[in-house]
Amino acid sequence: MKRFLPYIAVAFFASVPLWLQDQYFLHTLVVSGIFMLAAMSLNLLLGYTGQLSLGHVAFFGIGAYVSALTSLGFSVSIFGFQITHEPWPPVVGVILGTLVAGICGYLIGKLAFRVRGAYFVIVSISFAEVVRLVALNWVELTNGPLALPGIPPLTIGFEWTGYATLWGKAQNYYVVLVAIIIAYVIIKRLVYSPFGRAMIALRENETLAMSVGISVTKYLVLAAIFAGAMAGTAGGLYAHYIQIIDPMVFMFLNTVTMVIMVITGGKGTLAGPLVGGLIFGLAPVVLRSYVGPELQWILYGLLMILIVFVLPDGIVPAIERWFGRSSGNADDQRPLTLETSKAPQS
Amino acid sequence: MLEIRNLVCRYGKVTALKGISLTVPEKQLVVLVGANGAGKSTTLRAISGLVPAASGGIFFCGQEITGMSASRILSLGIAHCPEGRRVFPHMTVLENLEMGCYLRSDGKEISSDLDRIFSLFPRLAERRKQVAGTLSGGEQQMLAIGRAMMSRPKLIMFDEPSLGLAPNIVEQTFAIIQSIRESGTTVLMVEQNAYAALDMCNYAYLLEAGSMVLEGPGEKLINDPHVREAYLGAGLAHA
Amino acid sequence: MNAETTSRQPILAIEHVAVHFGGLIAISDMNFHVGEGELVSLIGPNGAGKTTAFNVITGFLKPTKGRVTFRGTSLNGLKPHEVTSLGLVRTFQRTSVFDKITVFENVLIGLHRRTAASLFGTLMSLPKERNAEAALREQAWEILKLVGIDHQADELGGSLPYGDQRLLGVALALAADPSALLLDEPVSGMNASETARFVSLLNKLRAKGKTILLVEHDMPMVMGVSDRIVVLNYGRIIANGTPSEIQNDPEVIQAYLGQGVKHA
Amino acid sequence: MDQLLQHLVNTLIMGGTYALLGIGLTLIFGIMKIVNFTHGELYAFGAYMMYFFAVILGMDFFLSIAFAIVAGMVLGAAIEFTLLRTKRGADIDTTMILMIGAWIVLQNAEQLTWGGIAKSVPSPLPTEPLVIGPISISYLRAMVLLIALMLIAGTYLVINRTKLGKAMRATFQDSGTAALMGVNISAIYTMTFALGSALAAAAGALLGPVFVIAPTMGDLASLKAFAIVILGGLGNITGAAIGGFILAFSEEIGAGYISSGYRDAMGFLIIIIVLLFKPTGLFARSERIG
Amino acid sequence: DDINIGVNMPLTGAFAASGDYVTNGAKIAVEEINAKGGVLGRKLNLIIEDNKSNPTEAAAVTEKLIVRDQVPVLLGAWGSSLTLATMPKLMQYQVPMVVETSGANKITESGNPYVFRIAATQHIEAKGFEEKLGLFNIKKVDFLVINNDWGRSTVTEFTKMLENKSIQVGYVEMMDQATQDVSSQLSKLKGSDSDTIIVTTAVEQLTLVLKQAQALGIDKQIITTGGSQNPDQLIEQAGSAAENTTHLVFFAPWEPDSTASPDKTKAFIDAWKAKGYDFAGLTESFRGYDGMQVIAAAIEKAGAVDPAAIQKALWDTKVDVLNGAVSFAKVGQAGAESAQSTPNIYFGKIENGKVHVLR
Ligand SMILES: Nc1ncnc2c1ncn2[C@@H]1O[C@H](COP(=O)(O)OP(=O)(O)OP(=O)(O)O)[C@@H](O)[C@H]1O
Ligand SMILES: Nc1ncnc2c1ncn2[C@@H]1O[C@H](COP(=O)(O)OP(=O)(O)OP(=O)(O)O)[C@@H](O)[C@H]1O
Ligand SMILES: [Mg+2]
Ligand SMILES: [Mg+2]
Repeated sequence: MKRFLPYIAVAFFASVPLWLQDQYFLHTLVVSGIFMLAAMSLNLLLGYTGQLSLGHVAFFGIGAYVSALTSLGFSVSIFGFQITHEPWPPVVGVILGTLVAGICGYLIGKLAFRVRGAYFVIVSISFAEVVRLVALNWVELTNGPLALPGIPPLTIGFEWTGYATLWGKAQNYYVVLVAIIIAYVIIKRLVYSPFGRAMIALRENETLAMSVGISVTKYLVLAAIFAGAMAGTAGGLYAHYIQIIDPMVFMFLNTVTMVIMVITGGKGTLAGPLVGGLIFGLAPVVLRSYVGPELQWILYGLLMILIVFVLPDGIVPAIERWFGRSSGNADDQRPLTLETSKAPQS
Repeated sequence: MLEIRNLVCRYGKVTALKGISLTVPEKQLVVLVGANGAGKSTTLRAISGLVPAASGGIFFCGQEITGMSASRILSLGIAHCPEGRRVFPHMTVLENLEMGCYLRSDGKEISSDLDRIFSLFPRLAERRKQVAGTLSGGEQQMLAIGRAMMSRPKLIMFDEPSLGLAPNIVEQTFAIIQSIRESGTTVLMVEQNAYAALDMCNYAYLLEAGSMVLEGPGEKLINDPHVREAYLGAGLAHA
Repeated sequence: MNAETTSRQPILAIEHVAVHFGGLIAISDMNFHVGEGELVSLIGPNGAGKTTAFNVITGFLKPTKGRVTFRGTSLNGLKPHEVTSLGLVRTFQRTSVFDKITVFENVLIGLHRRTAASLFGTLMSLPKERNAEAALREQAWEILKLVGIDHQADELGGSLPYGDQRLLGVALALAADPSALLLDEPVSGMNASETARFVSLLNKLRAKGKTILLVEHDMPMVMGVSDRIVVLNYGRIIANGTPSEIQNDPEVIQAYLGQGVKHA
Repeated sequence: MDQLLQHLVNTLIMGGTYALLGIGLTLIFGIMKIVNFTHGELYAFGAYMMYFFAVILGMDFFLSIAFAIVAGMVLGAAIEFTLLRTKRGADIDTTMILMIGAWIVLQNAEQLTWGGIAKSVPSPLPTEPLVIGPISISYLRAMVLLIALMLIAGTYLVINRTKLGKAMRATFQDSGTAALMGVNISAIYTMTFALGSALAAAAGALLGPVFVIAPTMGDLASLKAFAIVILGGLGNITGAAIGGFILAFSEEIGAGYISSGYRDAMGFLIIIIVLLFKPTGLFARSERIG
Repeated sequence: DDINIGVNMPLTGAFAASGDYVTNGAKIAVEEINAKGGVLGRKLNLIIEDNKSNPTEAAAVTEKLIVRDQVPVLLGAWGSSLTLATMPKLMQYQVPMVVETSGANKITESGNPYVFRIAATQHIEAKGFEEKLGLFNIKKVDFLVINNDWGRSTVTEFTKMLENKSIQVGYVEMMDQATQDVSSQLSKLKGSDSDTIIVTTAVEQLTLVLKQAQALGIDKQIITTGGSQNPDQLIEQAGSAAENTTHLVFFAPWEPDSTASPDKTKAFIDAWKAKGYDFAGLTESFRGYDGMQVIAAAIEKAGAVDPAAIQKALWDTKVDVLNGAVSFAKVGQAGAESAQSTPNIYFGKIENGKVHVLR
């Protein structure tokens, strides 16, 4: 049963645009999906390497800006050199956004992982703030607070096939769905491999991990590259879907949204950010139809508190435990483990 | 002075103590021995209120202390020197010792007790201002012992006091524990150095897999063939 | 003080190492060798600098002076994981296992050095990577059996009793495929019988040709297993010789052994 | 030169403010290890309470400050009691999420109660500044600096010189062992959180009259407070105070001589640079391995 | 059945206060219109959504209003980045929006024929200022502005205008939206040799600027722009620090007789007061009122509740509102022009704790 769950979920979500009439709801799903993608990438850092990155929105924003600027074109002068870029297709933008965000992940990983714990939390916040302030003040490139409007929607195709523009919600929905599936598979293969084990080891006990030969920088940086790149993809998709970005994409609340999705869903689990993402992506929509503005927020906050109170490890581990118990091999002491020994019969 | 009746303790699903009973008479030195994981530390933790009892009762000087908070129990006169040092890593040696007499307010006597500890462990005196977390393993153990002594308890419990101490310091520590008992304090001790411990105690208990399997005066256990084989290493040749 | 009493090829050389913490001198001048396949014990009073020496050798601390070489390579400036990858692996004095992970996974993590997976292969889930993974599990299982905690494979590391956690610590180190093993008080917290079982594990390792540097306060054990003993006091080496030489060295007795050496 | 002098005076005044924000958080974030996103809200709460007592109830200005601080302490204790008490020993991100939730709830509750329109509290001190040659200092801000320094010194003494302070530090280093020493752990948790909250509320009560009071005023305050605590090293009271002055100085000079657009970036850049060279803050403590 | 009209406003977050004012203004307009029998014989009904001061939400809210609530026309979205974020949706669903506050040039320059702006751009403000330059005695100006589209385009447009008039421009200082302490910027301005400081930011920050300028002993002419400064709130909150400052506004409730339509102004102020709202909110709330009046007139003219018809009718709508006469002119990209009306501009000066309108 459990083995088929992902396939059932994919089949279900693939069918949604076929029967869902409400376009606004579909829009919400697309935006939530983009944030889920970002949350999955954050989970790699937060859940698997144990690094609490509160500046994750920086990668998201960088991906969004790079992608937008690639497809819009720009002209800046740096130290007297005029650099002009002609617009490229949006898909190239998303790919470049992913790459650049990945490279930023590498650089930040190299620099920021000199510090740990609470110190890392602050360095990551500071990093995002600095990036935001650059986006705000480098008006020539980013248009600063005046925003970059008119970002073209994604197009698919090649020069010789002609391009199909993804105006519709359903098309964007499938793009996001595919991106999530790819990210899921990448993360799954990564964390169930020796690479992922090394990351988990660093999370659990860094000194001990080093003593068995695990390089701290190598694996933290590896995680940061993947996390940065995936967040960059999410940012790129966001830019082309919303079609406008301004430095407010870097706002702290966006990071907080991702963190909420990861932790309530269950950090360090594959499905956690998806479940958390679905809940906290849709919660505002549901709340909006029933209560006034401030109360919406208050209920949103209370919902978070409630989930953490009732299910301290997050929703997914709780469900797993519940499944485990009902099938008779319960063990509520180990939400964090990857696998059991399955001893070879020798 | 201390009495445990049918104590059961659990960690989640693991039952660490399966209904043990034990008595520590006043001014005596009682030793608890047993293999790894037998539940010795759990017994001490239950007495000092760090783990709750699932059932059974703990009585101190005739009063039931089951379910009381750790600070209440300490204030009744039970001190616990925990397993594995557990010093406050970011506080200095002196501050750690001062934490030991947190509930006391007799300033003068405190400073004479401090002097006594520093003379017992000159190594600590040298390092009075050093942050405890940077002490060596053995130095931390000395500090933990000294700290437990600072509360001037009626009953003091040591969990593996010789852990990580140099042989000469082990000797000295056992001598100190003897002298603590001689000065009228009751002692309950868990110790892996079973031979030495059984040798110096008044009475001993053997705990195996959460149940008491044997009790009696020290010599009785030393001479018990099962104890000799399983705990004293006799019959298993050193290489 | 005795001259080097080993005829074996020295593979680990500690050369005039000094470590200062601010004004505090933890090691003033330390100079000794460990030969291939040899079991050398490093003993000394509490705070003499033994753990500090381990920290220097394994790259956790930079020496203030001097250097350490392993098989001719200088270890100065290497990071801990780089030292490990040369085959020099340590255990910790304070219990150190991955608490929230099963014993089996602990060892899998320890096997990190022996994995051959490539990032690309992993992401593509190639057969080579999958086979490598199966082989690792086999090895993990062997190590657990060797150390004797295989029956606890599915327990969480942190819920093992103290003594077994120390064994798991050794299993982790062994998983890293050491040619030289540095053990920091491996039998502390074990009773005499458990110690004896540990000694037989040590002997198995020696039979496999592993070089061992041991720090331990359990004198009967140290005297029983060591080829040679180095004694440290206040950061200086005060004796270096065979167990019987050390046992009768008055300075060592005075500073460290005390009178009751002949327990048990 | 005159401008530089004025900048230095500003640094002093602003630094006191920042230090005050920082020390409250250094207790909760630095010592309790709780990423306390409600810190800014308690700051805002202190300011609103100041408004409530001084303007709505018309109480004496200085008495209102005291009442606002007490109100902050009560709210802090309430938060600890309801949200954190059962989550002791939970890992840092679990409590963080609770604090984020509380932050969102409190901020919007504030807006619901007081409306989005900013409030201001008149001060009884002269509004005309004290002018000494080329520099001007507002009386109100000089008073804030003075009280801030007193609170910092007081907190320092409590934490480092009293039995209570020792018990606090011990509790958060190893609560089980602290219990063995006879410390009432529950009381210490609540007290520490309440004390940190009271200091945040104090900052709000003092700065409310200096600035204006709005529901979102806490957000930037939170962020800066975190930065200050980290600059000074976790749990280090003097460090937090000095961190506050360093942050103020870098912002002041950054805005005055580099570009005001990057004023807030200066502070964050300083943090990144400091942490890259001293990964555990300016006033690090030593750790050992093995 | 009622005619639904979408309102997309920041009701929580950083701009909540202003969003609330505008929304309340719109509500008063709707009550008034409905009391007179509504539009096309049907009552107007506002569907108000909170965009949380967040562009992503602003886009989502637009989607919701158009797709789920099927509103034929919208009012919104206060801030420029919020409005910009909603514009692709307008384009996609071809629904018009009346823009009541946002001033960024981009909004009308990006080729979106669904935006109808009754708010002044900074260019319009600068021109209004130019006409009244005679009221001031200015030789050199420094700027202190909020670091966003609004502040930055104010600097650009005003600098252009001032330099044309041979007035020098000195320092340009920025402050972040959430910044509470601006002493460092002010210290710099204190030392400059200019005689006037032009300040552009929201009222909360303006209060801070004035108080801190006073604390630093700055004694220059201070003129604020932007039109939503609520001089009354400044008097209340900044006290003596607000004395002798001048404010460029689009509505002058202090002297109804000096406004474009005194009767309407008085009626609106009465309705506002009757609801117990803050007098200070008037300089913002009139925008909501005016916006709704424009929308109602357009629906009336269109004769149908249909986005295309309303869009078409908006172009020909001419209506007198609180600010003056609204009529839309084509601006921006040829072939896809946006609509811009030119509002009136007033200067209010604070003297002895009272605002009076400069003439
Ligand atoms: N925190 C815990 N969570 C779960 N199980 C625990 C915990 N602490 C101890 N146990 C289990 O309880 C049992 C008794 O442990 P205890 O620490 O009391 O043993 P011990 O006799 O002191 O052993 P040692 O000699 O190793 O110190 C063991 O099986 C152990 O695995
Ligand atoms: N990080 C540090 N900062 C300051 N002093 C330190 C630090 N690490 C170790 N020391 C000091 O250096 C000395 C040597 O410590 P070390 O841990 O090497 O001793 P050891 O020989 O292993 O002792 P033990 O047998 O008790 O474990 C001790 O006195 C200790 O206090
Ligand atoms: Mg034990
Ligand atoms: Mg040691």
